[in-house]
Amino acid sequence: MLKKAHITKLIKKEEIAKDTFDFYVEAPQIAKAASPGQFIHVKCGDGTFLRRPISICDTEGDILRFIFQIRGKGTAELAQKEVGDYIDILGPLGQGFKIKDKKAFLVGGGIGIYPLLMLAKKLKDPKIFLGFRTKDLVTLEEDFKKWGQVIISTDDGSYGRKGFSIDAVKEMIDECEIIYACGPIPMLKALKNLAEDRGIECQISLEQRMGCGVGACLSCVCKTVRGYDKICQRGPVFDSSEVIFDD
Amino acid sequence: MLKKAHITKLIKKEEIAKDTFDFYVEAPQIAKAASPGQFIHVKCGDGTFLRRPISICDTEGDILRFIFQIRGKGTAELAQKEVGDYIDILGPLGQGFKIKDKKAFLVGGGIGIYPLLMLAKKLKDPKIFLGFRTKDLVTLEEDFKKWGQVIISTDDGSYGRKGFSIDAVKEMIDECEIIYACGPIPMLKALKNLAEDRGIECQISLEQRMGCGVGACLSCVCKTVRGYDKICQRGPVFDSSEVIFDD
Amino acid sequence: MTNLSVNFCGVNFKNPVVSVSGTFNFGLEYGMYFDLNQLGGITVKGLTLKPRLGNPPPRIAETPCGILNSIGLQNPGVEAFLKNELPMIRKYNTNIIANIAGNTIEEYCEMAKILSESGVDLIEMNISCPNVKEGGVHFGTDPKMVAKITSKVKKYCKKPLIVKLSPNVSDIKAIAKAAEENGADALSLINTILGMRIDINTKRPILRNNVGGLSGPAIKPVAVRMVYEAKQSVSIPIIGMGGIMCGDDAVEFMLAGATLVGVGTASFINPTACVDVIDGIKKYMEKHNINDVNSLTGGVIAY
Amino acid sequence: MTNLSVNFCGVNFKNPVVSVSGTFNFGLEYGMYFDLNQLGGITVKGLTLKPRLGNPPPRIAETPCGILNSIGLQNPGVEAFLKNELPMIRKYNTNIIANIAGNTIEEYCEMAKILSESGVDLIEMNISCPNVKEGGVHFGTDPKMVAKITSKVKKYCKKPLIVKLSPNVSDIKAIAKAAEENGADALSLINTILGMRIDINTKRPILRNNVGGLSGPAIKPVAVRMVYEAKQSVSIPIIGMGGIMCGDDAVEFMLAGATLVGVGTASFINPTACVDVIDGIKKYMEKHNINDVNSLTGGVIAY
Ligand SMILES: Cc1cc2nc3c(=O)[nH]c(=O)nc-3n(C[C@H](O)[C@H](O)[C@H](O)COP(=O)(O)OP(=O)(O)OC[C@H]3O[C@@H](n4cnc5c(N)ncnc54)[C@H](O)[C@@H]3O)c2cc1C
Ligand SMILES: Cc1cc2nc3c(=O)[nH]c(=O)nc-3n(C[C@H](O)[C@H](O)[C@H](O)COP(=O)(O)OP(=O)(O)OC[C@H]3O[C@@H](n4cnc5c(N)ncnc54)[C@H](O)[C@@H]3O)c2cc1C
Ligand SMILES: Cc1cc2nc3c(=O)[nH]c(=O)nc-3n(C[C@H](O)[C@H](O)[C@H](O)COP(=O)(O)O)c2cc1C
Ligand SMILES: Cc1cc2nc3c(=O)[nH]c(=O)nc-3n(C[C@H](O)[C@H](O)[C@H](O)COP(=O)(O)O)c2cc1C
Ligand code: FES
Ligand code: FES
Repeated sequence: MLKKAHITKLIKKEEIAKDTFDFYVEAPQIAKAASPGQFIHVKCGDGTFLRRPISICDTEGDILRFIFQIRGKGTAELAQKEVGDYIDILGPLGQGFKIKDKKAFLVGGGIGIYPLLMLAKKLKDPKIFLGFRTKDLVTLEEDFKKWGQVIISTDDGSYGRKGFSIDAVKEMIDECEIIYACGPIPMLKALKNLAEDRGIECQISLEQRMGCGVGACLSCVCKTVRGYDKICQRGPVFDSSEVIFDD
Repeated sequence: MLKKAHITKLIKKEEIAKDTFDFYVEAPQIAKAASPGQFIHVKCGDGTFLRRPISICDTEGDILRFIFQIRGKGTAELAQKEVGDYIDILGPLGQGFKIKDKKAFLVGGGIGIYPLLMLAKKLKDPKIFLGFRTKDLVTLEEDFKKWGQVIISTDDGSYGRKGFSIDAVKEMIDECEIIYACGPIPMLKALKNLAEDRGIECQISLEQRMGCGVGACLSCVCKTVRGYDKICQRGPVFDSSEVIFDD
Repeated sequence: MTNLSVNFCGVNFKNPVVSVSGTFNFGLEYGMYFDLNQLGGITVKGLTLKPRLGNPPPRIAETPCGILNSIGLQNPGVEAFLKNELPMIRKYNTNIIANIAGNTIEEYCEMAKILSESGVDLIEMNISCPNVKEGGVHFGTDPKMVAKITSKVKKYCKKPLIVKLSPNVSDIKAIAKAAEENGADALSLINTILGMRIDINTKRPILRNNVGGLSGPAIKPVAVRMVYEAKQSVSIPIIGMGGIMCGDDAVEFMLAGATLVGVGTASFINPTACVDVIDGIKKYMEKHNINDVNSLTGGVIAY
Repeated sequence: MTNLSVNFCGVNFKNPVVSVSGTFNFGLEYGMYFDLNQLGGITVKGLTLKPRLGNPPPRIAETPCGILNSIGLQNPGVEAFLKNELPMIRKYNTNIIANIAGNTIEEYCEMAKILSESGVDLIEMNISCPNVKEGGVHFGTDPKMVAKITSKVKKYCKKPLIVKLSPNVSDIKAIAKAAEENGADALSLINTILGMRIDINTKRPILRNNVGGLSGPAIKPVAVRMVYEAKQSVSIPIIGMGGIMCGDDAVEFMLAGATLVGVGTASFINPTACVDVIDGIKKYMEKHNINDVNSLTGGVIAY
């Protein structure tokens, strides 16, 4: 069957932290096809030109859930949508996490925590490390707690542990057979190194500015052992051993 | 006091004929300053770039009324606005009709009838000639009837007289001391000629594509005895004797 | 009966709509969104003689009603294309236009030679890529250079040769003429206009390559004007492109002088843009009782 | 204390924002919407030696995120300007930039001479108007021509001479250099990019002049790139313009290399755009703890 852009209906909207919106849309086909780590490409409105990539956070029957922070014009426009409004969404897109039957660490930083929720649901008792800048930005704690042990860090120590998630991960690394991660580049770099040191598998989800979102334009590349790979098509999740972080 | 763009609130909206919308907005400053024949310059939404010129149809206290037909992208976007929405409006702009204490004929064709309503209110017993393409497009008949005798023509004879308003005008021209008109160019041309033949005054309201709407860009000119005059600033109402229709 | 088919350089196109180079990869991605058999043609991603890595990311930036890109011609090289990509897309009943870019005239000639022996239907010579250091755009901004490269490549090119022109020029008419007089069978225009965006918070250009090529609706008026001007000065047919989002846009290009129209950036927003453009042209023709799409070409009634 | 004042060719500007030529008439219209004393400067409508009627309407067309115009330099002529307009606007405490266009080099010289004796502060030579048949743009697309006209006009010009460049060129660097080497005190760029729109229902161009100049946000990335490139090749200061809608856009131009910024088309949508841009620059400086607006100029950290 041919894929298509879906006109979905916003049925629930919540501001779960300052400038952070939790959207539930009716999108049966996307919800059914989605797997953890995949993303959608969203037309935010008339005021922006390109679509915006957003991770799939969760699905429940016909409902697709995604969470985004206002970062610029597109996300600001999207945040204006009200319940009952329609949203044009392409997806699910990309390759998500490859689920292995191993003792899993989920590591998320900032907006990188959102794609991990659906993943947590599919794993057996994962340890979930969530990092935030500060207490006010802490979100989804309760959602994640249903699926595993949650260890929260804040950069300023205002909630949970003080410091970066990576420190907590390091302390418990002996219990880990596989890492699934999404977040800022320095975090992913550190995890990649850690995983390599310990010889464990590590899957990381990457971000890059996108055009088409479907692999047709070669805008969204990252450097891998193969050259420049398209994040929207080969990723967004890569095996950390493939990815080359250079500057 | 400095002029400014006004953020007005749509408080009543009605589709009075197919693709023809009657808008009432709360715009105290514009409503107070407006005189018949002036226009407003309206930001229709994010999907269009320039403002769109629309005639002031009427005012009542703080309320400004304007009526427009969907003709393209901008008017289509404007028609999407719902009661409670805000509309960015510049105005009142331009020079309206100069009201004279003479036996008046008001002649309007199509969307050209809208600026005549407020004028009709200010005149003593005007004869009002309204021309439409067909019955379905007939609007404002009741509104105008309050202020004078209304003679409606439709091109196809489906309502009122069959033919153009100009024919009705010609029949009664002996009763006329001044013509105020707005509508398609051929109609205005015919009225100009008629008025010149009879030696009576004739004020006509012109249209042209606009940029600024305030006289700064010289986009919206028409040919007059002085050269190219700015419709948005010297007009939209001109004495027909000044205007040169060439083609 | 409405006729949508077009004869372009002796090749039959079932309709005037082609995908442009670089926004459609080798076709298969958008092949998941619509049946590629519907297209007049597919222009594939720009090819170079050797595989090319392309520029480092970020490679794309949004601008008002448009985008900047600086892909830098990432591609597997002409041989890998013929081996891995062409067989896949050759299965579809549509014309394949190979798009080539070189560092030297010799490379262009070499590629034209190789592709002339292949299953592609037409060859589009890109002398207007703003995103590579050597070659690319500098071949396309001087009529003398255009004349030279066109006449040389023409010798090796056994398929219809389309020369793709750069909009970064003062006089598109002179460039178009130089291409025609030296053997171009057709022209395509426009490629992207060189642009730049700076992130005012980091003070860094958004594109890692500093500058990139502007495409999308923002450039449409420039593209329409250039197609119109080119049409005035040459008699070879033109593929018009630059910001086409819908059938009405395509009709505008055809009226300006295009025989075929190319859809590029639009696909990023609407993955079925190409077929929607075909439908839109059809609707326009029906509304205006036009039987033959060819009658649109150059139909503008200029003042 | 934030310093917004800028020394430009020896003239003090209270802030870096000027209105551009042709979108602000002679100032008084927008003077109804804000206090003109707030502006760094006002560039007046393009002047010619004799009064000019301009092109027949329609003269404007909307395009995606932009407009096309073909005003054709309607203006009362330089003498009427000096007599009727300048005294009115000279009352404001802001710099007046006269913008001139001629059919011949001699006309440019003559106007420079007349205006040098007048109360204007700077003279901007428009060699890039796309909307007039003779003169205008053809002076601005060939470096040799730019050199010639600049050196000649410079002889008669006793005020700072700003040369306004056309974007319809392949190599803005060469043009910028030609102007600098031949006596330009400053550059301004960009003028509009030539474009066209066709009404597909009537098959007629929307502009009575067939083609017109594209301005507004659509061209901003092209303008930023050209300011950046010009800045690399000359050391005279630059007025940057093309699609500036807000303070952030202005900052982007300054980072690219502009010393002053011009606001044009934006005023049509927002009549207080000029002062809103000043406010926006101030806000940006406060947010980023920047004390001197001059430190923005050329501040881009290119890769
Ligand atoms: C695979 C993927 C999944 C993502 N998932 C989420 C999510 O679940 N929640 C969330 O809040 N954010 C997510 N992001 C980031 C999100 O896409 C950006 O924050 C958003 O595109 C910013 O758009 P804007 O218009 O608000 O910002 P602007 O800066 O105005 O955007 C301008 C352009 O840059 C692009 N851009 C800017 N920042 C980013 C970025 N960080 N990544 C990619 N493109 C960017 C935009 O898409 C747009 O094309 C994801 C990004 C990717 C690539
Ligand atoms: C002084 C004045 C008063 C007007 N009063 C009314 C009114 O009361 N009711 C009403 O329905 N219409 C009125 N019009 C016409 C109205 O401005 C146009 O129908 C409208 O601008 C079309 O915009 P669009 O985006 O829908 O069409 P598009 O064709 O998509 O518009 C494209 C561009 O062309 C301009 N344009 C298109 N048609 C016209 C036109 N006829 N006149 C001026 N500009 C045009 C638009 O403003 C826009 O800039 C008036 C026009 C003027 C000049
Ligand atoms: C991401 C991207 C990549 C492109 N790559 C090429 C290319 O490889 N070869 C080429 O000739 N043109 C290339 N182009 C230019 C397009 O083929 C086309 O000329 C231009 O984008 C204008 O059309 P549009 O506005 O419909 O996209 C590219 C454009 C984009 C946006
Ligand atoms: C309606 C209009 C008239 C213009 N007239 C002139 C002119 O007389 N002289 C000139 O040098 N530039 C003229 N320009 C070009 C502008 O000064 C400016 O270079 C261009 O519009 C880009 O800036 P913007 O995008 O902010 O409008 C005109 C532009 C517009 C839109
Ligand atoms: S966004 Fe186009 S290839 Fe990834
Ligand atoms: S619209 Fe600008 S002068 Fe009339």
